[in-house]
Amino acid sequence: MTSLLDLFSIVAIAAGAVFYLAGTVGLLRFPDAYTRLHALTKADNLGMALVVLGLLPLAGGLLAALKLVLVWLLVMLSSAAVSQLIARSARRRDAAQ
Amino acid sequence: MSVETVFALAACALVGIGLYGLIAQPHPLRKLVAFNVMGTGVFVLFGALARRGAAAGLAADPVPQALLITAIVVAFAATAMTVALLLRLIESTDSASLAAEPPADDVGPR
Amino acid sequence: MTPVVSLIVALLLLALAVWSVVVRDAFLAVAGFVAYGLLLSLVWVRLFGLDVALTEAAIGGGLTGALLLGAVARLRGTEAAAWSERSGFGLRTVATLLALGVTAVLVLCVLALPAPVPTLAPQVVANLDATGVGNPITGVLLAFRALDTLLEAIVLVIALAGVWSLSPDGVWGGRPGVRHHADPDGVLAYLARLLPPIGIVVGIYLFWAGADHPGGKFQGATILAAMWLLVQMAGLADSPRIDHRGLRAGVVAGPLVFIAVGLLGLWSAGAFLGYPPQWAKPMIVAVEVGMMPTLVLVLALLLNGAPARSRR
Amino acid sequence: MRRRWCRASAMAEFLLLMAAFVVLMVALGLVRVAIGPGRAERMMAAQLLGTGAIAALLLLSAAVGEPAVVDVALTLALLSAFASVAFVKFAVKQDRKADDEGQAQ
Repeated sequence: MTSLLDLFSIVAIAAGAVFYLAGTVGLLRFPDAYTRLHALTKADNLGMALVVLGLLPLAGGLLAALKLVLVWLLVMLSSAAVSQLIARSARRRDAAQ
Repeated sequence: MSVETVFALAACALVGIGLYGLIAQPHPLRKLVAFNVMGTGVFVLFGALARRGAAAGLAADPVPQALLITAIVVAFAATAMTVALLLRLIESTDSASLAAEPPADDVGPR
Repeated sequence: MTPVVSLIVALLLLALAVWSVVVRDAFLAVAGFVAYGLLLSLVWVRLFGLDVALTEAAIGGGLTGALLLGAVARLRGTEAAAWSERSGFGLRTVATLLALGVTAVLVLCVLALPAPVPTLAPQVVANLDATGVGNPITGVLLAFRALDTLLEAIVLVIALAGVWSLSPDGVWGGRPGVRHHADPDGVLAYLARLLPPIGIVVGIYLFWAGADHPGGKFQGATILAAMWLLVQMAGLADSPRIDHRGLRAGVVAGPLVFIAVGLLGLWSAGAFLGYPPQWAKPMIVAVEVGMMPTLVLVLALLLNGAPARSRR
Repeated sequence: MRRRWCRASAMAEFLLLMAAFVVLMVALGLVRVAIGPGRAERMMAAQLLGTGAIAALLLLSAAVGEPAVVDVALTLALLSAFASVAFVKFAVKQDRKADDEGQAQ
């Protein structure tokens, strides 16, 4: 049972790390601000979500697990809002040109 | 090489980098950033020394760590004070120059 | 394995430091410095300074960044002029040599550190029980080196008075900074309504946890101050008038409570800031609770800056 | 802060490796700050660094078995949101100022 949970953690965290890789590659390689933002939000939301999901079985107890989920929700909330602000500033810039 | 040695050596380099910026950068705000880099270099060095002092079941010596917390807060207060001074300087002289006399080729905004 | 993480973090830290010192554009330099502050909290975790990591994450990553970004935005016009008077090749060479020399001396010192490491950890552990708190850092800050913490609080209040005193005569007692305007139904206002309640809970949690776990009043107060500033930046509230009596009372309350507790110690335990054994914990809690509003107000008001708009 | 048992296992090694990987990845993303071209890209890289640092802290917390590191991540999540808002706010202001100057010339 423990080894199965460990395997789950390893798979989820590795998948999360892959999303961070994808986010960075997208940020560096995609052609314009909007597609780059698309890549970034994948790292922010999915990468973070998978890392947190993988860490849940390793957390000491229910309270520690809840705190992990709270961190993830906070990151989701702020990254969603900040991404909108970034996209707007990019659009304003494009409209000005 | 242990973790604290890695960071202690990095901290030495941070102090050097900050010192260079403090001397070579002309703009006061850039000097302020450089000074903050230098300050954090000192903090990291201090923190690495605190880690070396791990004893009695503690992972690090708590006395320097407590002083570091004080130092970070005071450094913030000093930075805020400097920024306020800087903004006032620009408000009253329209230039951020620290030179005793304005440069001959005046390419300022006004 | 373990040093690999530290090595990567250390190299990144150096790269960001060089970036924020040498890059031409001031905005980019400050952006680099904000990233540098984020990384520093990783450094503190690796050095087992969790309380320091919390402080650095809150102040280095958040407040200092916002302060410098605000300054850059207002100093934009002066950058070109300053760049034109940048130091010549000779001075830069001297600066490089001096920096290399200082670094070399420091490296030699680090490599020649004494082998039996001097440490105060055993004394702290031996005397921690007498204070009634479980977190050794809190014990040092509020019992063993309480005088330092008291002086720090006074320094903060003096710094705030210094910032305020830089206001022009005409606007003395007015509100600092610009009034931020934002779309009241926009994303920023939405975030500024949703985040502060969570932030206030987390801030008070860190403050409360500080007695026995990493955390404490500085970290909690910084989060509360940041939440207040977020509401201001979203245009939902204005910065306060600095001639408000309640505000000024709050600013000086912390040091006054601290001094009062110190005098109480002089009377009951025979030394300024001494705690009688069975009263140590309540007195420490009184100081912490009294300091909290002062720290929140001072940190937020320092970031607000000097008054710029007159009383109306 | 008593000395805790390090999870001296393959799992701890794996978690440390992943933390290093995530930090390295978001640091590479910082190259975007250098090449720009616009402020939007720079803000994105800063945002990515913030979430990367938070993820690395969570991984470190599990690796060294120190639950209090999660509090650092929590603080960073709140304050990096605050810093990002300041970033966006002042960057937009700067863009506007730059536009005004461009029109004046």
